[in-house]
Amino acid sequence: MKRFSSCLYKKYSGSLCSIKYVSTSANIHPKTEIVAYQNNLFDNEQKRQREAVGRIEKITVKYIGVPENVTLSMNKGISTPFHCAQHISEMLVKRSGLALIDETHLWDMHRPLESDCELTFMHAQYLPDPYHFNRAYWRSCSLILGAVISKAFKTDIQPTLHSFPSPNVKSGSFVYDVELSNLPEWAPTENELRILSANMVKFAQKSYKFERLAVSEELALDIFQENKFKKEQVPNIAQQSIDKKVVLYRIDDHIEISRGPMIGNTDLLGRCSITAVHRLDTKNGHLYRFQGVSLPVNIMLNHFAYSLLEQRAKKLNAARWVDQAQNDTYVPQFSREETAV
Amino acid sequence: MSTIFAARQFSTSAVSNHIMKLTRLRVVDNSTIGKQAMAEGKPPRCIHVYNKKGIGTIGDKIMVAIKGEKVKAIIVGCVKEQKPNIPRFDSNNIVLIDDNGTPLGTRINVPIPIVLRTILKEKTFSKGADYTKLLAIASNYV
Amino acid sequence: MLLKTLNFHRFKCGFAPVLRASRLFSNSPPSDVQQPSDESISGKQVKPERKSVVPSNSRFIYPEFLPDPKIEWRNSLREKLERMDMIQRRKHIDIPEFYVGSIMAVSSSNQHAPNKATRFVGICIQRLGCGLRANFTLRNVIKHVGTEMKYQLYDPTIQKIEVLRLEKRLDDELLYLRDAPNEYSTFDENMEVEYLPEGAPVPVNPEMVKLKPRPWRARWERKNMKGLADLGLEDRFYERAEELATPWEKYDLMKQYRKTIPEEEQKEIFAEVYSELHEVEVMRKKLKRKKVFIKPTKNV
Amino acid sequence: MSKIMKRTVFDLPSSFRITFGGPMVLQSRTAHNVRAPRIKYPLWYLQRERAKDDQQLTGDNRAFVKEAVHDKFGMPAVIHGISTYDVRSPLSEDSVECLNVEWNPKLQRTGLIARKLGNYPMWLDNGKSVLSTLLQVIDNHVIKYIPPGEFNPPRKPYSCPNHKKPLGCLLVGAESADPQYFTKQYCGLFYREGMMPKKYLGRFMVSPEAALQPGTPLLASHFRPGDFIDVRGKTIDRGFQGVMKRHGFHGMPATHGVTKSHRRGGNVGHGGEKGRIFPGTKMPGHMGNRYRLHKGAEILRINHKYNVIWIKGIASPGKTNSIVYLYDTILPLRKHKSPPPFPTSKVADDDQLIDSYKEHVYKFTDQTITYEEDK
Amino acid sequence: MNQAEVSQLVSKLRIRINPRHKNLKCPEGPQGRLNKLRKTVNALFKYERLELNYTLADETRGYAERLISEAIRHGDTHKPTMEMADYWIEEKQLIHKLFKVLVPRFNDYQTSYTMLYRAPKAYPEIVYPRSVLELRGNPFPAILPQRSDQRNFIHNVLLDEAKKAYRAEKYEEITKSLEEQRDE
Repeated sequence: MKRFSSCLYKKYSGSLCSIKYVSTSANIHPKTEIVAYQNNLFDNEQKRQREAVGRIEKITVKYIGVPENVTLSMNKGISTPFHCAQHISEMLVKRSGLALIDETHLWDMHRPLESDCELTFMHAQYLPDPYHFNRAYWRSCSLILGAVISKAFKTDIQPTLHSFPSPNVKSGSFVYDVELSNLPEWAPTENELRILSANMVKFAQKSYKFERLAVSEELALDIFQENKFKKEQVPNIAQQSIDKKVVLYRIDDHIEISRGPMIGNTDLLGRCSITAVHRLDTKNGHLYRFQGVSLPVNIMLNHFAYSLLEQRAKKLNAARWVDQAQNDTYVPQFSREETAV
Repeated sequence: MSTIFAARQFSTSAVSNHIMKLTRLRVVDNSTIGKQAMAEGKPPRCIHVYNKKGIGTIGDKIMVAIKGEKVKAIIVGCVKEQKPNIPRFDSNNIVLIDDNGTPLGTRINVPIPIVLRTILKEKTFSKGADYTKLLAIASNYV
Repeated sequence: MLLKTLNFHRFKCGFAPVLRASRLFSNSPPSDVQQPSDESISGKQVKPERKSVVPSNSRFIYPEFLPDPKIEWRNSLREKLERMDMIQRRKHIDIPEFYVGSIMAVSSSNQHAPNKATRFVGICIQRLGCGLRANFTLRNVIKHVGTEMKYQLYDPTIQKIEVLRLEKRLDDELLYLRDAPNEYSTFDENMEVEYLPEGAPVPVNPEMVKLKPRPWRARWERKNMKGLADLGLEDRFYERAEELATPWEKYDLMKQYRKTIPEEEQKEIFAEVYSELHEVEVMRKKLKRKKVFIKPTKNV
Repeated sequence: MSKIMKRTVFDLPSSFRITFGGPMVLQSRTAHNVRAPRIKYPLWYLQRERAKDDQQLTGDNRAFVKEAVHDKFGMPAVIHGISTYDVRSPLSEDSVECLNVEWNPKLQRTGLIARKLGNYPMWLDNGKSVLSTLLQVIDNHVIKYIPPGEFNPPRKPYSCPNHKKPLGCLLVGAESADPQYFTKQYCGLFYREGMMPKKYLGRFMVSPEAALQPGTPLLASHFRPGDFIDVRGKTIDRGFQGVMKRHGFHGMPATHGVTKSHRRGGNVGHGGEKGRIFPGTKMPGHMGNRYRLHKGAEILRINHKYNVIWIKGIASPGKTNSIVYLYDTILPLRKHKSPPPFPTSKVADDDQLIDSYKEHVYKFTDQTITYEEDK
Repeated sequence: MNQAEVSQLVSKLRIRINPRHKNLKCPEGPQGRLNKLRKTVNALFKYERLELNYTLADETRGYAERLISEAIRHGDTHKPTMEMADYWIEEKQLIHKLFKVLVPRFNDYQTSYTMLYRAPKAYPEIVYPRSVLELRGNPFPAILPQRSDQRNFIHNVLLDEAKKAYRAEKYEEITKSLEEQRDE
């Protein structure tokens, strides 16, 4: 397909790791091919689902809030809250990260609407309480971190993404657990962390959409056939979800399993720093826990206060890891989590 | 009092606080020419100030036109604002002198600033005019 | 709608700016303000803690302790240092309570005088300036010539300031005495001190001054002076005065405010200096009593 | 908005790109009425002010950040009459790389940063009144020393007679302040030396022998009463002014047929061959807001408790409460006659010495002045 | 100006005072300026919240504050104050509001009596900076978002937690040092 044929994949200048781990062999790494294959599957499924909508039906979407209350007539199964925002105001397009449907369901910005509804948009300064936005933001940060990690290392070091725990802003840091092959004991230097932070910001500034897709278990297994951890997780997730589906998210070409919801676009990520990488010993072997702290783009904080946050984010985030109970990526508790208030 | 009114009869220029050319002045010694001029209601006018500013103050030598004559005089009191500890008077007072600094009169009837003692002593040179004689005829210092 | 939708920036209001201003201007903590000169001035002297009750008329008695209200020129540290210097000077010379209209005698050392000291008696016609620059002008008629002398209140050459007759006049400035007949400002040089009974209010002399005919040094009909008798001018003068009058100025609240020191600041200032001033006054009274007591023995 | 601006600037083709602070060619005959060159900041100068946006912090959190600041640097305190911070780890003067060099007149000492407090009169012992200006040395600390070899300013002192002397650069800061109000890069300048950010920075050229360890406090006792100093400050900004105010021209008569040119300067040039306006002609223009030097001001009195210096005269440039820089004078006849505190004064331990006066200045603690009678 | 006027005593205003008054471009001179300000002061007491040009609002603010502080200081039995109120307030029923409503409202205030906000301006139309002037304690909804609402913003949540951790660490250190002391 298109994605296979064209060489879309960028070289990341900030390659990590000290010279010790650099391999001299000029093997063509299969990573790019895997990514292309995954994306191909994702594209096909997306196309299939879009075609499955069939005849276009109209739904009415009521929007309440600034700059004015609007009633829109949208397409069922195609139009997303993002499209609604585009109809209303540029300000909403820029700042909204999450939609709230009928004041109960949290909805991704790029997830098609399915029936008549009332719509409000959440953002970082949403009143009375931006709790759900914060959670979605934290989750998205973990996802972006995963995307960055998967590309940040030199070719002979294969990061295998494990998972990230349920987002907890109060823990002070967002987290991603990764297994790094050929790197048994790695303690990143300050500069390496800085490169990772810079990569996060660079990645976010490219304004990638968070695309959501619910797929069947088989397809999910197909997509993650190279990832031993995900392969294990997929059946669990599928079993626990209501309609036996697995929810996937894609930013750029990085695909990830997550229950969601996520924010709409990566450009909402403002200041960001990766503060620490801790080594964990689990039953699945050695994992590295990448930790960082970040603020949305329109939250301003002076550098001194931010440095306090950074210091706190350096401490090991005690969120459960693989041994303990279950993980966010495969806990599809839709009911309570996804409804607001 | 009456002299001032008389002066107004022929000149209506405003009272000047500065002592400069054409300022009307008051002779306060008992020299005949001075007494006469004041009594006639024709007070002297300053026609030159012997300093670089052209505006006279206490202790400065000026030339006055009095009764058709040119006479030199020393300013012994000014109307304009003065520094602290230096008196200010209601009239611009002068004492007529000759070229040697000897006063034409023999008595000064009004109070004279004490600073004048130092100023005139400083201005006196051994071979030039001796202004200190003026201090001897003063009756009252302020 | 406009108000609701867009973000407002809060600025220059409320308590924060007050705090900021105080931080800017006061370079010392409040405790330091209360007893500023304890260590600095009296050194090792230990004073009994006195709860200072500052009388409300301090601002009339010691107007020079209030700083210049011009905002650009204010600096709390300079004002404080100035006040400390003023109190130091007041410890060596008795500066009594006086007002414009009081008759005073000032003795000062004068290097030009034969006996190196002079004395001048006169009526106070003007009191100006704040801090160490404070000055006052005395006027008297000596040998039929009006004579005025300006003195700086804190000039170290001043030996003694006596108030011969403590009284106020109807106006805050008596500059019109320059245009009045000499009788109004003639005072005897050997005048005796007139004592007021203890605790009596300062009397106001309601004397109305009748000016000489024009020309004057100022257009007194425009100055709205209370102590001037009928000026006896033609109507056109009063008409012009009315044209030029600014009756709205008394309603200009901010103009008034910018000319005054607010009560809170005044309290702070007088609380700082009052204990010192009071001490000086008590000491002086003691000395006076001693003098009174000693004098007869000397004569004997 | 600013984002867009930035982009537009940087997306311009290189030929159109705006250059910031490039060298400007100036032709001048007289230095004083040439427009000040565009500011090109020295290397150590970093953007200081943070954007003043609403951070939407709750009161609790604001208090917490403040607490963290105080824990890191020390509590706010009043030291020498200046509200500053009781800095935790001030480098004591023991750690100064004191070379123990004897002072000699060729050595150049550091200067101080002061605030102009205003003026009031002082009296001399002979009863003469002089006006004095009060300058408060505000919480000065040495921030950085750049040795002569490394010091390479962007603008070379082309006309400076000393430019061949190997002088080092001493960076001095004044008035500690909360780091929350400054940019991170600016604070980094101070963190490196373990200090709190300062509100004001000054650069002083010093002989290598007079170099000081970063963290050394500088006090008013750096100078002594009777010394002469130069005071550099920014003059009061008076805006665009005519020649009468700006250059003291006399203007033209009010009457005698003069119309519409009572306050004008009159002729500005010649005819014929010289039919042009000479450069440097005094004309209307912007007045004030320039750095000017008041040379050779005499110190009358120093208050060590509040670090205040009284200098004679009221000619120091700047408004009340403005910042001025103090140097040892460059006037050859008024330089130090005896060795001054070198490289700077020690922090005095005894609090007894509050005021020190120059000779023949009236002390307010003294008795009334009297004169001896002539004999 | 070299000395303070002592003939009258005023209360300190809790706002920033400009060193000099601002000109309001009045052809009628200072009197016209006061007339202009009278209108806005009157309107402020009437409506309690106004949208004005910044210069005018800043000037009005001082006069309104002064009037209220005078009213609080002297009460309604003081004749000069009443005269002043009579001059500044054109609609006479508002004088009652000043003494009966505003004075009790502001009696115990430790802050300024008015608030001044910088208002947004619609870009092409209005050149002059706009602002909103209001009396404190007015019945309208607050202009600025409440601080209490902001405590759930992400940085406040993070700082709250950082604070707890920071304090815990601090106490731990203190107890440790205390124990060490005891051991010694």
